[in-house]
Parts: sequence; structure tokens; C-alpha cells
Amino acid sequence: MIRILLPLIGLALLTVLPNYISDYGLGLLIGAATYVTLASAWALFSGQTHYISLATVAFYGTGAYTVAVLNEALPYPAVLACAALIGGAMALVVGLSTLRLQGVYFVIFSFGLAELTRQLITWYEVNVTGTLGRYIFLDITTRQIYWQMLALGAATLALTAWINRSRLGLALRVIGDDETVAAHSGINLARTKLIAFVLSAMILTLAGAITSPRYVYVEPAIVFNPTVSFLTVIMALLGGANRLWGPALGAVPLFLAFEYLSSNFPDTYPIFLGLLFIGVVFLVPNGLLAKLETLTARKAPQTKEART
Amino acid sequence: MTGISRRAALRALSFGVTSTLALTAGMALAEGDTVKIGYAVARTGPSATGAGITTIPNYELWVDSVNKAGGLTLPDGSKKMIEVVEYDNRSANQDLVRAIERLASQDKVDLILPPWGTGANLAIAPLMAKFGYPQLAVTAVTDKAPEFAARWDRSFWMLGGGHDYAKGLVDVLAAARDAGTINGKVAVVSVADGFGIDLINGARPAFEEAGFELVYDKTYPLGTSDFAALMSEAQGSGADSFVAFSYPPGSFGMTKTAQSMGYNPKVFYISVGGAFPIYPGVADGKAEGVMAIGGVNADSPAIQDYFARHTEFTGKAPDSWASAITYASLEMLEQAVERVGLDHAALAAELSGGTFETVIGEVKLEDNQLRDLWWVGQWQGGAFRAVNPGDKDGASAPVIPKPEW
Amino acid sequence: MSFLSIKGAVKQFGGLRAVDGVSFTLKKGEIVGLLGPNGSGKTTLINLVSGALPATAGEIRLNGQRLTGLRRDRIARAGVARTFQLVRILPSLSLIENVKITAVFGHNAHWGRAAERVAREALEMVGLSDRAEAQAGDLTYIDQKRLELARALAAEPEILLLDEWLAGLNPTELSEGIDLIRKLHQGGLTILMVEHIIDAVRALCPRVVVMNSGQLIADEATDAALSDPSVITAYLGGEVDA
Amino acid sequence: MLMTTLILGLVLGGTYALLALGLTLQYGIARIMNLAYGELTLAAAFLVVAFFQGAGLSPLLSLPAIALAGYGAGWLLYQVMMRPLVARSGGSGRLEVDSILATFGLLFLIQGVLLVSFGADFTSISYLDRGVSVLGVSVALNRLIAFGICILAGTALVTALRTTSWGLRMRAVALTPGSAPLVGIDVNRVARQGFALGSALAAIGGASVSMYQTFSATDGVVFTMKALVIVIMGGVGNVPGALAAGFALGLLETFVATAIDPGLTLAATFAIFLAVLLWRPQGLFGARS
Repeated sequence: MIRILLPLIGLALLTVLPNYISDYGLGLLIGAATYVTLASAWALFSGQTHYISLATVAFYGTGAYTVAVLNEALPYPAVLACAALIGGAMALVVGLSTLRLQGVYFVIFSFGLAELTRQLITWYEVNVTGTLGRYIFLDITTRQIYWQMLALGAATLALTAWINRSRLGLALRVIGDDETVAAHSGINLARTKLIAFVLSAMILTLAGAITSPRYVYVEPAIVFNPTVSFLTVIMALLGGANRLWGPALGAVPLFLAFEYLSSNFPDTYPIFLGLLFIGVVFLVPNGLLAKLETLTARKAPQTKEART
Repeated sequence: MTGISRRAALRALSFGVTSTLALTAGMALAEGDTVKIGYAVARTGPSATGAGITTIPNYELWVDSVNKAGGLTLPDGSKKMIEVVEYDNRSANQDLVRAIERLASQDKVDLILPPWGTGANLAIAPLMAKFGYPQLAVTAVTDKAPEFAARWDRSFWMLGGGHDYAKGLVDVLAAARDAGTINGKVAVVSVADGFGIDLINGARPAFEEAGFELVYDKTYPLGTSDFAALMSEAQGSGADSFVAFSYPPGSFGMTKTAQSMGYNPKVFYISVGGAFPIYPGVADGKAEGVMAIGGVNADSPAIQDYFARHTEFTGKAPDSWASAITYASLEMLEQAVERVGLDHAALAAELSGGTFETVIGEVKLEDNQLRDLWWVGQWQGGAFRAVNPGDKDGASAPVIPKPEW
Repeated sequence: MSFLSIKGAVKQFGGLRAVDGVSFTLKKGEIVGLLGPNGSGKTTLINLVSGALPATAGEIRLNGQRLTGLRRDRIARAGVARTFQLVRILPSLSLIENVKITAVFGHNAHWGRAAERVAREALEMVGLSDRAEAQAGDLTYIDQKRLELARALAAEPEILLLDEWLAGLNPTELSEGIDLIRKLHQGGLTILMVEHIIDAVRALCPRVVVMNSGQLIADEATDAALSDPSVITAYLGGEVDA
Repeated sequence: MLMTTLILGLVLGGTYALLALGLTLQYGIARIMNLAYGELTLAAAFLVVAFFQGAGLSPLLSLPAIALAGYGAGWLLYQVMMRPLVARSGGSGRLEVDSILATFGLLFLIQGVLLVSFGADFTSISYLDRGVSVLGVSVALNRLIAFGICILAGTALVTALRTTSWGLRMRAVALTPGSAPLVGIDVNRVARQGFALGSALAAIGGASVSMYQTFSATDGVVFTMKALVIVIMGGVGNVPGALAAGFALGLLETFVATAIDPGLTLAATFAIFLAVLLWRPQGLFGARS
């Protein structure tokens, strides 16, 4: 019971928090909520299956672009629904063709996908619509953006929790460990991966759509910023991508660290960022949660003995 | 607190580029004795290059000059030193928006200077309006400036729109064609992003109206590094005029490619980067006659003095397009503060209605926009001189055809 | 009435015919040894049955249902369970989870309590039930083999394919292993086992099929086959290790 | 017209291939997917420009020194940063993830150092950029030189890998890092050499880029992406493949720019890259596994 109650209380507190903080505090909350959502949604697919996707921004940017294109034509909820559907459809097409790629090939493919999406949208806008750069003028307050993102983040975590307990979650974990065993155990590899990929992509797309009113101006070069993909990956891995709370646990401190570094060391910020990454890889290779577990497990060394 | 000494040590790592923040933060000035000015410009990421050329050096130069003169003068004649709060927006709008919120609500700075780039200025406009800060958007080229100025009444748009630059260029070319110097054919390439598209969309109807024929009209993606194919097509098109609505990497690349392949159009026009001080070096000393976007009145003593001070302070000359205007916007701010103080509403009203003495001459905004701008410049005798509008005070006559490379 | 029928199975790798027109059948509840020297195509044949490789030609049916052309997971759900020559466990999952997956996704697709029960029974069967919650990555080799067998059993399969499951065990473990397989057979399970350990084959399988160079060279009672000159030549000619 | 496309495409392809040679060695032999590859290239380019502008040293003269420095830097990087990761992974797939993340950190680190030391400006020098007529098509001399360096480095590398015992060891490690120790090969040493040699080639690539292209401290990822595309197309670790793929890409881009639409050059690059990944993940010129 406590496992459900505690997050609900936390969610309630986070919902009313904007009443007590400055605009900057709210900005920080939005940023943190966005990255918690992105990292969790990324981990929904990549965390269990170990398919490291760098396509996060392909979906995120598509979401922002969808809002930019449709915000004057459709009511806002319909725009969001469209964004989710477009993201899902894109993931379906991509997933059908690519989810058999393994290891580094998938990594590079997903990165190329983000670039291709950006190039194609640019070309389309230039040659077909003749406009590049679109405006989003919506009457949505910063708080509403925050609440939407909070809701999306909470929904992502709830969905992940549910998936983890479902057949889908078990199937994903088996796929992450050994696809051959998975197939011979009766798991439909393509369908399982595709479902998770599409779900994850829909959330990523929605996240891009929800934050987009904050930018006002949308251009492919702005919304398809590859850093978003990289940050998402490192955040999820820092916390532990195969655990429910891992990505969130990685996203919040990293987000705050970036914020601190870029405001206090605007010149040397990338240097510290680089060192931070390298530090994560060397010091917490399995994520913070796993690190915490090994630290606590040292008191009870029985698991060590069973190792050969 | 060990935190402070570590911070100081880390900051010492950032040798030199700026130290305004460290410098002023160290000053033991009581609250209220300083004017806090904040900005969040790109230090890293794709926008860092543009910001590092046009925006940041001018901010630093201005703060330095004001503080050396004893600080900003207020209406009562008292002076207050400027204290800078600076963040890196990492070339990402989500970070930029948050940094502005931080400056406004956390640091409670007195004034906020705008970031570099059209998209960035648009992204912060609603926030600046919400918090009431005047926004002197300089590095934003947009045809929608009138619309934006009306939407956010404390925003000021100071670099014109794509149509203006396109029209200025067409005027120059039309005059040359009417004089029989060049033929009626134009080869034009444009970079596929908001800026390039704005310009080409303005240029197509303007060229058509002036009776030019666009014999080659292509768009290339941002990030293109090889222009050999593009330039050889343009060369083969039979046009006397080559026009590129380009960004610096493209402007430089096309210049070099044209030189190496011996492409000598009578008019060679490039956009951003053409007015950069490094351009003559890029063109291997053969920049003479190259046209580009922007320009300054190179004979004006105020501009010459500004160039000298900029060179002395930052170690390099400013670009001859948006730099001087950026600096002028800061002078406007300085003079407006002297007249009406730091109250945002009064400041905005003064900026909107007042007349200011700046490095680019006397400035008075029309409908919150700076319209008295140079659209086309040309390298002449080692300096980048404004050639259009030709009737504006200080304009040089364009040299067409351009001498061969 | 044949339960598993293999008819003219062919697997071609480039110029090599790893399985070359093999046909035989198994009756329900039968246990049959699949013998042959290294490289004779035994594992390839197992892979054809379980769908790991698509057959170039031929037809494989289980209980009348055509398996050839089906995906691996469909074949698994049709009731074919297998172990691997090189043991494959899922190191980041616990023992019970390792076993549960076939109960969940396999032949009978249980979920919840039922899946848990089937998995526990399978673990019980191989003697690992006391360590159900341990991580599979921490197991010894023999326990990993047991776990793999338990996973195959939890599928509640129609037919079990064992690929040298007894290899690498010490004499005590071997006799335990033989007892375990015998128990499964006595419980009515149909088993096709690739095996090199002749004593184990004698002890368990009344009938063997023997392959050499991709072709079936014998399909007869175990004692007869092991004294069949062609089988002996194949082994002596091809076999390097014992 | 066809001739122009062909020659311009080949020259462009040569510069691309040169960029990719080092990466294919690093990934093929050391198994490190080096996302900071472009930053290494850039660092070399900045150094060449600094020598040129500061000391008047011609890029072609500073090139050997830069290559040597690149080798040293790569050696050190491998020893300090990659080796522990390789040791930790014990040959499992996690090295891929680890190296991607670690070199991503390295990317930022180098970029930060470049920004602090050289500023955010566009850098561009004029060096040998007069035109040379090749079969009637005017080509910039500096690009032609880069093309020459590529051919030289490429053939030298291919020959060394094919004919020397050093090359044999390299190929053995590239093919089966697991069994190479069985025949007495010190895998760590070979991998280190491969990585260092890759870095040296990155430096050479950077030095030639500095002669003909405008660049800034934030451009590294562009080079990495280009190199990656070529490496994948040519088959990972396949040196002749990378050369061929580089040329193919140069021809493709030039063809698309002249015959179809310059706006689609980059899209075409990525499209063909994705197509290769999907239909021939072992590369256009790799053997089917």
C-alpha cells in the first residue's frame, strides 16, 4: 500500500508546489519534470531491452513541431492527441524496420533517424510550405505547462510500474537478457519490442508537444537539438535504466547539476559536463540505485558466496 | 565554507574570456548600490559562435566602459556600478527560458539584455512582457517585427526583416542593370533555416518585380560544408550576379570555392559573415568588391572610435553589421536610464519615443522598430562600407562589376 | 500415429548441406536419442525443429500441426521446448523468473498464480526450489543447466528437445541428470535428445536415430544401432574427442 | 557536366574517406565507438591554424607533428580512459554502451577546452586555395591535397594491414578479439595501437580540413556523424570499405546537389546510411556473416 500511497502524496505535494515558489522555481520544476518524463519514457523501452536509442529528440522535436503546425487549426487537446498519434505512427514505421538491428548499429541508426527527420522536415517546409520557423501563440500559462508535464511524468511512471508487473514487462526483460531464449520461450520479439517502442515514443512526442508553448518560435534546428537525446540517456543510466525510479533519480540531480554549472561557470561548463559524464561511467556504471543496493548489501555478504 | 574556495579555484580555470561576473561579484557593494544587469546568451552549442561575435563582446565592452566611467547615471545625477549576472543558455530555448525566469524572479535583476538569434529573442518575448522588462531585440531578423512590437509593447526590434534586405539588394542590382553593367540574370542560393528562407521569400518577388530572371534558385541545408557542386551550377547559369542568403560557414565556403574555381560574377553577394572582420582574411585579401548584408558608415568618427575601442577591449574588430547596432542599443538603454531611471514602464516609454545619440548616429525608433538601417554593404578599400540605402547619409557608391579575385 | 514427424528436412548453408533430407518420426511419450559425430548436423536439426533456423526444404509436424515456416515463438507456443548446447540463462533475472517466462509465454500461457505454481513445480523437479529468489547469474554450471531444464519444463511442452544437456557433468551429477530425464519420460513427456554420452543414451533411450554428414544413417533400437558397422565407422571416422 | 560531377564528387569523397579512416580503425580494432572523434579532428585543425597564424608554419609542414601528437594523445586516452572500461567489460557487450557514454563525456570535455582556448569564432585560413584544372574541371588545390593524403594514407594502411605481420595482428584482433590471445597476441597492446593510430588519422584528417573548410569549436559532432556514416557504410573496421564508402558518399552528394536538389544532400546521406544499416548492416563491402 505504501508503495502507492507515498508517490501519490508526493504527486499531490508537487501539484500544489507552484503556489509557494518563484517563477524560476517553477521553471526548474518544469525542466526537472520534463527530463524525468523523457528519461522514464526512454527507459520504458531502452532500459529493459538494452536498445540504446538516441532518437529521443526525433520524437520530442516532432511533438513540438506538431503543435507549431496545428495550434491554430485545432483545439489544444486535439493537437496533443495528434502529436501522440504522429509520434506513435512514426515509431511504428521505424520500429518495424529497425528493431532487428542490434547493439551499436541500433544506437547509430537512432541517431541518424533524428537527423533524417530534421532534414526532411526542413526540406518539406522550404519546398512545400515555403515557411521555415513557426510560431506558437497559445494561451497556456507556465503553471499549466508544469501540471501537464507533471501529469505526463506521473502517467509514465505509473505505466512503467504497470508494465513491469505485466507480461509485457517480463517479456521486455527477457529480451534485454537474451533474445534467443525469449523467442524460444514463446515471446513474440517483434511485437513486444514494437509495443514498448511505440508507447515510449508517444510519451516522448507528447513531452515535446507540452513544452513547446514555452518556446514561442519553433525551427527544426531548435527543436531537433541532439543534446536532448544524449542528456536523456545519461540521466536514465545514471539512475539505473532498468528500475522504475532509476531514470527519475538520475534526471533530477543531473538536471540541477547542469543548471548550477551553466549559471556559475558559463565559460567552462562543457568541461565540467564532460568530466561529470566520464565520472558517471567510471564510478556508477550500473546506476545510482544499483550502487545504493551494493552499498547496503555489503552488510549481508551471502550473495557474494554464491558467485563462482 | 570549503564550497567558496573550490568555486573560486574552479572559476580561475576559466582563464580570461570574461571575468566581469567574478570581478563584480567580488566587490563588496551593499544591496542597492549597483544596477544588476542580467543576460543569458549562448556560450556553448550552435549559437555560441554568433553570440561570441556579435553579442557577448559588445555587452562586455559596454559594461566595462560604463563602469570605468563610474557607472550608470540615474536621473538624479547619481551613479551606480553595473553588476552582471550571466548564464549560459546552451543554445537551447528551454534553458534560455528558464534562465530568464531566474534572472527576473530569483536574481531580480534591474535590466535584462537579450540573447543572440531570432528564435531566442522570440522565445523570451512573452516572458519579458510578463515580467515587464523592456527587450531590445537586436539580433533578430524578422518580417513580423511590426506584429511582434504590437503584441509585446515593451519589445523593440532593431535589425529589420528579410524583405528589407532583399529589397535593398534588388535596388542595388536593378540600378546596375539599368546602367548596363550587369545582365538581368541572377543565381541565388539560400540556407535552409528561418533566416535564409525569410530572405529568399522576400527576394523572389522583389527580383521578379524588378524584371530579373532567377536562372538558378536553390536551397541548401544548414551544415553543408562543400559548395563545389552548387557553385559550379551557379557559374554555368549565365548570371552576372551571384547572391547567397547564407550563414558564415556557407559565406566563407562559397567565397573560397568561387576563388579556387575562378568563378568571377560581376556581383558576388553573401549574407552573414561577409561583414565579419575576418572576412578579408578568408578571402585571402581579395575581398574587394564583395557585397554582403549590413554595413556601417565607415567614415563616421563615432564608428571609427567604436571599432578602435572594440578592438582594444576584445582583441578583435567588431563585425560591420549587427555589432554596432548591438552597441547602439546599449547606449540607448544607458541614456534612457539617465533620463527616466530604472522603472520598466518609464524606460520602455522612453526607448519607444526618445531620441538617442549612438555610435550609429542619432536613433529614433518607429513603432518600436529601428528602420534607419543599412541593407547592403560592400568591401571597398579594405573597409566594409554601406552602399544601400544609397540616399542615406554616409552611403558609398557601389562598385560593379567587382574586380576579379 | 506419429507425434513428431520430420519429412525430408534440408538445411543448406551456402554450399554446405548441414541437414540433407532427414526423415523420422517420434511417437507420443517416446524418448529418442539423436546421435552422430561432431558436425553431423544434429544441432542444426534441433534448430530446424525449434525454428531457430528456417528449413531449406522438407516438412516438420507436431501432432499434425505444421511447424516449418513458423516463427520461433509460435513453435514454442505450439509445444516445443528446448535447451541449448551452450547453456543460456538470463543472468539479471531471479531463478523463479527465469523459469516463469515459459509458463507465461509458452504452450499454456499461464499468468499470475498459475504461472507461479507451474514455475515452482518445475524448479522443484530439478531441485532448485529452495533458491527460487536468487539471481540466476550467481549459479554454478550444473545449476545453470538445471535451471535451463526447469525453464523448458515450465512451458509444459508437448515435446522436449535436449541439446547435449548432460555434457560437462561429473559422474554424480550425471547419474542425477539421468534419473531426472527418466522421471520426465515416465511422466509421459516426449523427448528428443542429442547426446554424446553413450552410457546415458543406453540408460535412457530404447531407440536412437544416427546422423552423419547431414544424413540419417540409422534409425533403430539403441543396442542394434551401437553395434551397426556403419554407425561405428561414422564415429571412428569423424570423431576426434571421446 | 557529368565529368564535373564525377570529379567534384571524387575529390569531396576523398576528403570524407580521410575523415573516416581513423574511426573505422578505432571501432574495428579497439572496439571503441568514439563519439569524441570529431573533437579530436577539430583539436588538430585548431592547432594547425594556431601554428599557421602564430608561427607562419605551413599546414603541410606541421602535419607530421600533428599526426604524431594525435598518436600520442590516442595512446594516452586509450591507456587512461578506455583500457579500464575494456577490462571491466570483460569482452561483454557493455563496452559498447560504456564507450559511447565515456567518449560522449570526452566530447564535451574537448569542446569545452577548445572553446576556452580558441573562442567560439569561425576559423578559416587561406592556404593553397587556388584552382587547379583536373580534366577541365577546376578544383581547389587544398582539396586536391587532402584527396592525395587520403589516397596515400589509405593505400599505406591497406598495404600494411594486408602484408605485414603487424597488420596480421591488427586484423586478428579486429576479427576475433576473444581468440587472439590464444596465438600469443597481446590484445591490449594491439587495441591501444589501433586506437592511437586512429587518433593519428583523425589528426591528419583535421589538419587537412583546416586547409579548406570554415570551422568552429562546436562543429565536432558534424565530423563524427559524417565519419560514422562512412564507417557503417564501408563495414566497421574495414579500411578499403571506408575508402570506397567515402568516395561513394562524395559522389552521391555531388550528384544529388547537381541533379536533384542541394536541399536534399544531407537527407540523402542519412537516407542511404539508414538503408545500408537496414539491408546490409555489415556494410556495403563487408562479407555477409
